Amino acid sequence: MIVTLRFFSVLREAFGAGIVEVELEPGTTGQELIELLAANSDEFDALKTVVKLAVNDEYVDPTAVLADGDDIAMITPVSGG
Amino acid sequence: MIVTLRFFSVLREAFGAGIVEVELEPGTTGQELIELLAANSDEFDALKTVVKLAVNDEYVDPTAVLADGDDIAMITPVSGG
Amino acid sequence: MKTDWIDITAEPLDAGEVHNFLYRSEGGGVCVFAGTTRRITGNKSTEYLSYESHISMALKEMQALSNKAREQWPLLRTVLLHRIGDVKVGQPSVLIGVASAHRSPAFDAARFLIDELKKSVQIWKQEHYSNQTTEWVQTEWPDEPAEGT
Amino acid sequence: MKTDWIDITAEPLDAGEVHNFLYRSEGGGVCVFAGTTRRITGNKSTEYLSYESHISMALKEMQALSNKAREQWPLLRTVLLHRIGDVKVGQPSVLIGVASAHRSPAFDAARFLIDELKKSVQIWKQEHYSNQTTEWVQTEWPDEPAEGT
Repeated sequence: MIVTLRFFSVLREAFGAGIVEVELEPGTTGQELIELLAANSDEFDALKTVVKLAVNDEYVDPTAVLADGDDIAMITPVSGG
Repeated sequence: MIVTLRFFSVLREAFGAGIVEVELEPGTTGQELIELLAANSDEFDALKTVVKLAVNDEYVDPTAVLADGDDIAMITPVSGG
Repeated sequence: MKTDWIDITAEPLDAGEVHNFLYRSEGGGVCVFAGTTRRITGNKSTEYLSYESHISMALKEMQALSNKAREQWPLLRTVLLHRIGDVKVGQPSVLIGVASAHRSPAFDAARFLIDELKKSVQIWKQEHYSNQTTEWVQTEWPDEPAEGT
Repeated sequence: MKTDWIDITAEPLDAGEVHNFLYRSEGGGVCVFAGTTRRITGNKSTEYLSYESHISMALKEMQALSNKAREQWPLLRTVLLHRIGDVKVGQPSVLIGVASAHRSPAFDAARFLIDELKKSVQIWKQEHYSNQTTEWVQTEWPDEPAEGT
Protein backbone atom coordinates (compact mmCIF):
# COMPACT_ATOMS: atom_id res chain seq x y z
CA MET A 1 0.00 0.00 0.00
CA ILE A 2 1.08 3.59 -0.63
CA VAL A 3 1.02 6.23 2.10
CA THR A 4 2.12 9.84 2.22
CA LEU A 5 4.56 10.90 4.95
CA ARG A 6 4.88 14.50 6.09
CA PHE A 7 7.98 15.74 7.88
CA PHE A 8 8.59 19.10 9.52
CA SER A 9 11.50 21.06 10.95
CA VAL A 10 14.33 18.76 12.09
CA LEU A 11 12.77 15.69 10.49
CA ARG A 12 12.13 17.47 7.21
CA GLU A 13 15.80 18.35 7.06
CA ALA A 14 16.83 14.83 8.10
CA PHE A 15 14.82 13.21 5.33
CA GLY A 16 15.54 15.95 2.81
CA ALA A 17 11.87 16.43 1.93
CA GLY A 18 8.64 17.59 3.54
CA ILE A 19 6.36 15.14 1.73
CA VAL A 20 7.27 11.66 0.50
CA GLU A 21 5.22 8.73 -0.73
CA VAL A 22 6.34 5.31 0.47
CA GLU A 23 5.15 1.77 0.00
CA LEU A 24 4.38 -0.14 3.19
CA GLU A 25 3.33 -3.74 3.83
CA PRO A 26 -0.43 -3.93 4.30
CA GLY A 27 -1.20 -4.09 8.02
CA THR A 28 1.76 -1.94 9.07
CA THR A 29 1.08 -0.20 12.38
CA GLY A 30 2.11 3.28 13.41
CA GLN A 31 4.76 1.88 15.72
CA GLU A 32 6.19 -0.29 12.95
CA LEU A 33 6.44 2.76 10.70
CA ILE A 34 8.23 4.64 13.46
CA GLU A 35 10.75 1.82 13.84
CA LEU A 36 11.25 1.69 10.09
CA LEU A 37 11.99 5.42 9.94
CA ALA A 38 14.21 5.25 13.02
CA ALA A 39 16.30 2.55 11.32
CA ASN A 40 16.84 4.91 8.40
CA SER A 41 17.67 8.13 10.25
CA ASP A 42 19.65 8.88 13.36
CA GLU A 43 17.71 12.12 13.76
CA PHE A 44 14.40 10.27 13.69
CA ASP A 45 15.77 7.61 16.04
CA ALA A 46 16.66 10.34 18.55
CA LEU A 47 13.09 11.68 18.43
CA LYS A 48 11.15 8.44 18.08
CA THR A 49 9.98 8.40 21.72
CA VAL A 50 8.43 11.86 21.41
CA VAL A 51 7.11 11.86 17.86
CA LYS A 52 3.33 11.60 17.51
CA LEU A 53 1.68 10.25 14.41
CA ALA A 54 -1.26 12.04 12.89
CA VAL A 55 -3.28 10.34 10.15
CA ASN A 56 -5.41 12.61 7.99
CA ASP A 57 -4.96 15.44 10.52
CA GLU A 58 -5.89 13.43 13.62
CA TYR A 59 -3.48 12.01 16.16
CA VAL A 60 -3.55 8.21 16.27
CA ASP A 61 -2.31 5.65 18.74
CA PRO A 62 0.93 3.89 17.70
CA THR A 63 -0.97 0.59 17.65
CA ALA A 64 -3.26 1.89 14.89
CA VAL A 65 -3.05 -0.03 11.63
CA LEU A 66 -2.24 2.21 8.68
CA ALA A 67 -4.24 2.10 5.45
CA ASP A 68 -3.57 2.68 1.78
CA GLY A 69 -3.76 6.38 0.95
CA ASP A 70 -3.18 7.57 4.53
CA ASP A 71 -1.64 10.99 4.95
CA ILE A 72 0.69 10.50 7.90
CA ALA A 73 2.35 13.44 9.66
CA MET A 74 5.25 13.08 12.10
CA ILE A 75 4.61 15.63 14.82
CA THR A 76 7.55 16.46 17.07
CA PRO A 77 7.13 18.70 20.14
CA VAL A 78 5.90 22.04 18.86
CA SER A 79 7.64 25.39 19.24
CA GLY A 80 5.33 28.05 17.86
CA GLY A 81 4.60 31.41 19.41
CA MET B 1 -6.58 86.22 48.81
CA ILE B 2 -7.63 84.92 45.39
CA VAL B 3 -7.58 81.24 44.51
CA THR B 4 -8.69 79.27 41.47
CA LEU B 5 -11.15 76.41 41.97
CA ARG B 6 -11.49 73.58 39.46
CA PHE B 7 -14.59 71.42 39.32
CA PHE B 8 -15.22 68.28 37.27
CA SER B 9 -18.14 66.06 36.30
CA VAL B 10 -20.98 66.29 38.84
CA LEU B 11 -19.42 69.24 40.66
CA ARG B 12 -18.73 71.13 37.45
CA GLU B 13 -22.39 70.84 36.59
CA ALA B 14 -23.45 71.74 40.13
CA PHE B 15 -21.42 74.95 40.14
CA GLY B 16 -22.10 75.69 36.48
CA ALA B 17 -18.42 76.20 35.62
CA GLY B 18 -15.21 74.20 35.48
CA ILE B 19 -12.91 76.98 36.66
CA VAL B 20 -13.81 79.84 38.99
CA GLU B 21 -11.77 82.38 40.89
CA VAL B 22 -12.88 83.13 44.44
CA GLU B 23 -11.70 85.36 47.24
CA LEU B 24 -10.96 83.61 50.55
CA GLU B 25 -9.92 84.91 53.95
CA PRO B 26 -6.16 84.56 54.39
CA GLY B 27 -5.45 81.44 56.45
CA THR B 28 -8.40 79.46 55.13
CA THR B 29 -7.75 75.70 55.32
CA GLY B 30 -8.79 73.04 52.87
CA GLN B 31 -11.46 71.79 55.25
CA GLU B 32 -12.87 75.29 55.67
CA LEU B 33 -13.09 75.67 51.90
CA ILE B 34 -14.90 72.33 51.69
CA GLU B 35 -17.44 73.47 54.30
CA LEU B 36 -17.90 76.76 52.48
CA LEU B 37 -18.63 74.98 49.19
CA ALA B 38 -20.89 72.44 50.92
CA ALA B 39 -22.96 75.29 52.33
CA ASN B 40 -23.47 76.60 48.80
CA SER B 41 -24.29 73.36 46.98
CA ASP B 42 -26.31 70.31 47.93
CA GLU B 43 -24.36 68.30 45.36
CA PHE B 44 -21.07 69.28 46.94
CA ASP B 45 -22.46 68.65 50.43
CA ALA B 46 -23.38 65.10 49.37
CA LEU B 47 -19.81 64.49 48.18
CA LYS B 48 -17.86 66.45 50.79
CA THR B 49 -16.73 63.34 52.69
CA VAL B 50 -15.16 61.80 49.59
CA VAL B 51 -13.83 64.85 47.77
CA LYS B 52 -10.06 65.27 47.84
CA LEU B 53 -8.38 68.62 47.42
CA ALA B 54 -5.40 68.98 45.12
CA VAL B 55 -3.38 72.18 45.19
CA ASN B 56 -1.23 72.86 42.17
CA ASP B 57 -1.68 69.24 40.99
CA GLU B 58 -0.78 67.61 44.33
CA TYR B 59 -3.22 66.17 46.83
CA VAL B 60 -3.16 68.03 50.17
CA ASP B 61 -4.39 67.22 53.62
CA PRO B 62 -7.63 69.05 54.56
CA THR B 63 -5.73 70.77 57.39
CA ALA B 64 -3.43 72.45 54.85
CA VAL B 65 -3.60 76.24 54.81
CA LEU B 66 -4.38 77.61 51.37
CA ALA B 67 -2.37 80.43 49.83
CA ASP B 68 -3.01 83.28 47.45
CA GLY B 69 -2.79 82.10 43.84
CA ASP B 70 -3.41 78.42 44.65
CA ASP B 71 -4.95 76.32 41.92
CA ILE B 72 -7.32 74.06 43.86
CA ALA B 73 -8.98 71.05 42.24
CA MET B 74 -11.90 69.16 43.79
CA ILE B 75 -11.29 65.51 43.00
CA THR B 76 -14.26 63.16 43.43
CA PRO B 77 -13.85 59.37 43.08
CA VAL B 78 -12.60 58.74 39.56
CA SER B 79 -14.33 56.70 36.86
CA GLY B 80 -11.99 56.51 33.90
CA GLY B 81 -11.27 53.43 31.82
CA MET C 1 14.22 57.88 23.16
CA LYS C 2 11.09 58.00 25.24
CA THR C 3 10.04 54.58 26.51
CA ASP C 4 6.68 55.64 28.02
CA TRP C 5 3.90 56.88 25.77
CA ILE C 6 1.41 58.61 28.03
CA ASP C 7 -1.32 60.85 26.71
CA ILE C 8 -4.84 62.14 27.21
CA THR C 9 -6.39 63.10 23.92
CA ALA C 10 -9.65 63.99 22.23
CA GLU C 11 -8.54 62.08 19.11
CA PRO C 12 -9.40 58.44 18.34
CA LEU C 13 -6.83 55.98 19.71
CA ASP C 14 -4.75 54.12 17.14
CA ALA C 15 -4.00 50.57 18.29
CA GLY C 16 -1.74 49.90 15.31
CA GLU C 17 0.55 52.76 16.35
CA VAL C 18 0.55 51.44 19.91
CA HIS C 19 1.67 48.00 18.73
CA ASN C 20 4.42 49.50 16.58
CA PHE C 21 5.66 51.52 19.56
CA LEU C 22 5.80 48.30 21.62
CA TYR C 23 7.51 46.01 19.09
CA ARG C 24 11.16 46.13 20.18
CA SER C 25 14.10 43.97 19.21
CA GLU C 26 14.80 43.28 22.92
CA GLY C 27 11.17 42.28 23.48
CA GLY C 28 9.31 39.05 23.03
CA GLY C 29 5.96 39.73 24.65
CA VAL C 30 3.55 42.61 24.05
CA CYS C 31 0.22 42.87 25.85
CA VAL C 32 -2.31 45.55 24.91
CA PHE C 33 -5.61 46.17 26.65
CA ALA C 34 -8.37 48.30 25.14
CA GLY C 35 -11.40 49.40 27.10
CA THR C 36 -14.33 50.08 24.78
CA THR C 37 -17.73 51.68 25.32
CA ARG C 38 -20.23 48.90 25.97
CA ARG C 39 -23.81 49.16 24.78
CA ILE C 40 -25.48 47.46 27.74
CA THR C 41 -24.75 47.89 31.44
CA GLY C 42 -27.42 46.47 33.70
CA ASN C 43 -30.72 47.22 31.97
CA LYS C 44 -29.63 50.45 30.31
CA SER C 45 -28.56 51.09 26.74
CA THR C 46 -25.64 53.46 26.19
CA GLU C 47 -25.05 55.51 23.02
CA TYR C 48 -21.74 57.02 24.04
CA LEU C 49 -19.61 57.90 27.02
CA SER C 50 -18.32 61.39 27.60
CA TYR C 51 -15.03 61.71 29.49
CA GLU C 52 -13.44 64.66 31.21
CA SER C 53 -10.18 64.91 33.10
CA HIS C 54 -7.97 67.03 35.28
CA ILE C 55 -5.41 66.55 32.57
CA SER C 56 -2.25 67.77 34.27
CA MET C 57 -2.90 65.62 37.37
CA ALA C 58 -4.01 62.65 35.31
CA LEU C 59 -0.84 62.67 33.21
CA LYS C 60 1.29 62.79 36.35
CA GLU C 61 -0.69 59.93 37.87
CA MET C 62 -0.38 57.85 34.71
CA GLN C 63 3.37 58.43 34.72
CA ALA C 64 3.49 57.39 38.38
CA LEU C 65 1.64 54.16 37.53
CA SER C 66 4.06 53.43 34.71
CA ASN C 67 6.95 53.97 37.12
CA LYS C 68 5.37 51.62 39.66
CA ALA C 69 4.88 48.96 37.01
CA ARG C 70 8.51 49.29 35.98
CA GLU C 71 9.56 48.76 39.60
CA GLN C 72 7.62 45.51 39.73
CA TRP C 73 8.32 44.04 36.28
CA PRO C 74 11.14 44.27 33.72
CA LEU C 75 9.40 46.37 31.06
CA LEU C 76 10.88 47.80 27.89
CA ARG C 77 8.06 50.18 27.06
CA THR C 78 4.69 51.20 28.43
CA VAL C 79 1.68 52.91 26.89
CA LEU C 80 -1.18 54.61 28.73
CA LEU C 81 -3.58 56.53 26.50
CA HIS C 82 -7.00 57.81 27.48
CA ARG C 83 -9.56 59.72 25.50
CA ILE C 84 -11.57 62.69 26.65
CA GLY C 85 -14.76 63.86 24.99
CA ASP C 86 -17.33 61.56 23.46
CA VAL C 87 -16.54 57.89 22.80
CA LYS C 88 -19.18 55.94 20.90
CA VAL C 89 -20.25 52.39 21.57
CA GLY C 90 -17.62 49.91 20.33
CA GLN C 91 -14.83 52.48 20.32
CA PRO C 92 -11.86 52.45 22.72
CA SER C 93 -11.62 55.05 25.48
CA VAL C 94 -8.41 53.65 26.93
CA LEU C 95 -5.39 51.77 25.57
CA ILE C 96 -2.84 50.19 27.87
CA GLY C 97 0.23 48.43 26.54
CA VAL C 98 3.50 46.99 27.73
CA ALA C 99 6.48 45.31 26.09
CA SER C 100 8.67 42.89 27.97
CA ALA C 101 11.16 40.18 27.11
CA HIS C 102 8.60 37.52 28.10
CA ARG C 103 4.84 37.19 28.14
CA SER C 104 4.19 36.72 31.82
CA PRO C 105 5.34 40.19 32.95
CA ALA C 106 3.62 41.70 29.92
CA PHE C 107 0.23 40.30 30.96
CA ASP C 108 0.73 41.07 34.65
CA ALA C 109 1.88 44.65 34.12
CA ALA C 110 -0.90 45.48 31.64
CA ARG C 111 -3.47 44.13 34.08
CA PHE C 112 -1.93 46.15 36.91
CA LEU C 113 -1.94 49.35 34.85
CA ILE C 114 -5.59 49.20 33.80
CA ASP C 115 -6.72 48.19 37.31
CA GLU C 116 -4.80 51.05 38.90
CA LEU C 117 -5.78 53.58 36.23
CA LYS C 118 -9.43 52.97 37.04
CA LYS C 119 -8.77 53.57 40.73
CA SER C 120 -6.62 56.65 40.71
CA VAL C 121 -6.33 58.57 37.43
CA GLN C 122 -8.31 61.82 37.48
CA ILE C 123 -10.81 61.04 34.74
CA TRP C 124 -14.61 60.92 34.99
CA LYS C 125 -17.17 59.45 32.66
CA GLN C 126 -20.76 60.30 31.92
CA GLU C 127 -23.19 57.82 30.39
CA HIS C 128 -25.31 59.08 27.52
CA TYR C 129 -28.21 56.65 27.28
CA SER C 130 -30.37 55.83 24.28
CA ASN C 131 -33.35 57.48 26.00
CA GLN C 132 -31.49 60.84 25.93
CA THR C 133 -30.81 60.86 29.69
CA THR C 134 -27.30 61.22 31.08
CA GLU C 135 -25.64 60.10 34.27
CA TRP C 136 -22.20 60.62 35.78
CA VAL C 137 -20.85 57.22 36.79
CA GLN C 138 -20.70 57.07 40.59
CA THR C 139 -17.74 55.29 42.16
CA GLU C 140 -15.93 55.11 45.47
CA TRP C 141 -12.30 55.53 46.31
CA PRO C 142 -10.55 52.20 46.75
CA ASP C 143 -9.84 51.20 50.34
CA GLU C 144 -6.12 51.84 50.18
CA PRO C 145 -5.36 55.56 50.54
CA ALA C 146 -4.08 57.27 47.41
CA GLU C 147 -0.70 58.95 47.43
CA GLY C 148 -0.53 62.25 49.25
CA THR C 149 -3.66 61.73 51.32
CA MET D 1 -20.83 36.68 10.94
CA LYS D 2 -17.70 34.81 11.96
CA THR D 3 -16.68 35.48 15.56
CA ASP D 4 -13.33 33.62 15.45
CA TRP D 5 -10.53 34.91 13.26
CA ILE D 6 -8.05 32.07 12.95
CA ASP D 7 -5.29 32.04 10.37
CA ILE D 8 -1.77 30.93 9.55
CA THR D 9 -0.18 33.25 7.04
CA ALA D 10 3.09 34.23 5.43
CA GLU D 11 1.99 37.89 5.46
CA PRO D 12 2.82 40.43 8.19
CA LEU D 13 0.24 40.51 10.98
CA ASP D 14 -1.83 43.71 11.24
CA ALA D 15 -2.61 44.53 14.88
CA GLY D 16 -4.85 47.44 13.90
CA GLU D 17 -7.13 45.09 11.97
CA VAL D 18 -7.17 42.72 14.94
CA HIS D 19 -8.30 45.51 17.26
CA ASN D 20 -11.03 46.58 14.84
CA PHE D 21 -12.28 43.00 14.65
CA LEU D 22 -12.45 42.89 18.46
CA TYR D 23 -14.15 46.24 19.10
CA ARG D 24 -17.81 45.28 19.55
CA SER D 25 -20.75 47.21 20.88
CA GLU D 26 -21.48 44.38 23.36
CA GLY D 27 -17.85 44.39 24.54
CA GLY D 28 -16.00 46.45 27.10
CA GLY D 29 -12.65 44.69 27.37
CA VAL D 30 -10.23 43.72 24.61
CA CYS D 31 -6.92 42.02 25.34
CA VAL D 32 -4.37 41.45 22.58
CA PHE D 33 -1.08 39.61 22.96
CA ALA D 34 1.70 39.81 20.38
CA GLY D 35 4.74 37.54 20.47
CA THR D 36 7.68 39.17 18.71
CA THR D 37 11.07 37.88 17.65
CA ARG D 38 13.56 38.74 20.39
CA ARG D 39 17.16 39.62 19.57
CA ILE D 40 18.81 37.95 22.55
CA THR D 41 18.05 34.54 24.09
CA GLY D 42 20.71 33.32 26.49
CA ASN D 43 24.01 34.44 24.98
CA LYS D 44 22.94 34.18 21.35
CA SER D 45 21.92 36.92 18.96
CA THR D 46 18.99 36.18 16.63
CA GLU D 47 18.46 37.84 13.24
CA TYR D 48 15.13 36.21 12.44
CA LEU D 49 12.99 33.21 13.20
CA SER D 50 11.70 30.92 10.50
CA TYR D 51 8.40 29.15 11.17
CA GLU D 52 6.82 26.16 9.51
CA SER D 53 3.55 24.44 10.24
CA HIS D 54 1.34 21.47 9.52
CA ILE D 55 -1.20 24.07 8.54
CA SER D 56 -4.38 21.99 8.34
CA MET D 57 -3.76 20.43 11.77
CA ALA D 58 -2.65 23.73 13.27
CA LEU D 59 -5.81 25.52 12.14
CA LYS D 60 -7.97 22.77 13.66
CA GLU D 61 -6.02 22.93 16.91
CA MET D 62 -6.32 26.73 17.05
CA GLN D 63 -10.07 26.43 16.54
CA ALA D 64 -10.21 23.81 19.31
CA LEU D 65 -8.36 26.21 21.64
CA SER D 66 -10.78 29.01 20.81
CA ASN D 67 -13.68 26.67 21.56
CA LYS D 68 -12.12 25.69 24.90
CA ALA D 69 -11.62 29.34 25.82
CA ARG D 70 -15.25 30.08 24.99
CA GLU D 71 -16.33 27.24 27.29
CA GLN D 72 -14.39 28.81 30.17
CA TRP D 73 -15.08 32.51 29.64
CA PRO D 74 -17.87 34.59 28.10
CA LEU D 75 -16.11 35.80 24.95
CA LEU D 76 -17.58 37.79 22.09
CA ARG D 77 -14.74 37.27 19.63
CA THR D 78 -11.38 35.53 19.49
CA VAL D 79 -8.35 35.97 17.25
CA LEU D 80 -5.49 33.51 16.77
CA LEU D 81 -3.06 34.44 13.99
CA HIS D 82 0.37 32.92 13.42
CA ARG D 83 2.96 33.63 10.78
CA ILE D 84 4.97 31.10 8.85
CA GLY D 85 8.16 31.90 7.02
CA ASP D 86 10.74 34.40 8.21
CA VAL D 87 9.95 36.85 11.01
CA LYS D 88 12.59 39.47 11.71
CA VAL D 89 13.64 40.72 15.13
CA GLY D 90 11.01 43.06 16.59
CA GLN D 91 8.21 41.75 14.36
CA PRO D 92 5.24 39.73 15.61
CA SER D 93 4.98 36.03 14.80
CA VAL D 94 1.75 35.52 16.71
CA LEU D 95 -1.25 37.68 17.60
CA ILE D 96 -3.84 36.51 20.13
CA GLY D 97 -6.90 38.58 20.93
CA VAL D 98 -10.19 38.32 22.74
CA ALA D 99 -13.16 40.59 23.32
CA SER D 100 -15.39 40.23 26.35
CA ALA D 101 -17.87 42.37 28.21
CA HIS D 102 -15.34 42.89 31.01
CA ARG D 103 -11.59 43.01 31.35
CA SER D 104 -10.96 40.08 33.65
CA PRO D 105 -12.11 37.34 31.25
CA ALA D 106 -10.35 39.15 28.41
CA PHE D 107 -6.98 38.97 30.17
CA ASP D 108 -7.50 35.41 31.41
CA ALA D 109 -8.63 34.03 28.05
CA ALA D 110 -5.83 35.71 26.10
CA ARG D 111 -3.29 34.30 28.52
CA PHE D 112 -4.84 30.85 28.22
CA LEU D 113 -4.79 30.98 24.42
CA ILE D 114 -1.13 31.93 24.05
CA ASP D 115 -0.04 29.45 26.73
CA GLU D 116 -1.95 26.61 25.06
CA LEU D 117 -0.93 27.60 21.54
CA LYS D 118 2.69 27.21 22.51
CA LYS D 119 2.02 23.74 23.88
CA SER D 120 -0.11 22.17 21.21
CA VAL D 121 -0.36 24.00 17.88
CA GLN D 122 1.63 22.27 15.12
CA ILE D 123 4.15 25.00 14.39
CA TRP D 124 7.93 24.85 14.67
CA LYS D 125 10.52 27.58 14.74
CA GLN D 126 14.12 27.78 13.67
CA GLU D 127 16.54 30.35 15.03
CA HIS D 128 18.70 32.15 12.50
CA TYR D 129 21.59 33.59 14.47
CA SER D 130 23.75 36.58 13.66
CA ASN D 131 26.74 34.26 13.15
CA GLN D 132 24.89 32.59 10.23
CA THR D 133 24.18 29.37 12.13
CA THR D 134 20.66 28.00 12.50
CA GLU D 135 18.98 25.85 15.10
CA TRP D 136 15.50 24.30 15.41
CA VAL D 137 14.15 25.18 18.82
CA GLN D 138 13.97 22.02 20.91
CA THR D 139 11.00 21.58 23.21
CA GLU D 140 9.17 18.83 25.03
CA TRP D 141 5.52 17.92 25.07
CA PRO D 142 3.77 19.26 28.16
CA ASP D 143 3.03 16.72 30.90
CA GLU D 144 -0.68 16.52 30.22
CA PRO D 145 -1.42 14.28 27.23
CA ALA D 146 -2.70 16.06 24.14
CA GLU D 147 -6.10 15.15 22.78
CA GLY D 148 -6.22 11.92 20.86
CA THR D 149 -3.11 10.39 22.41
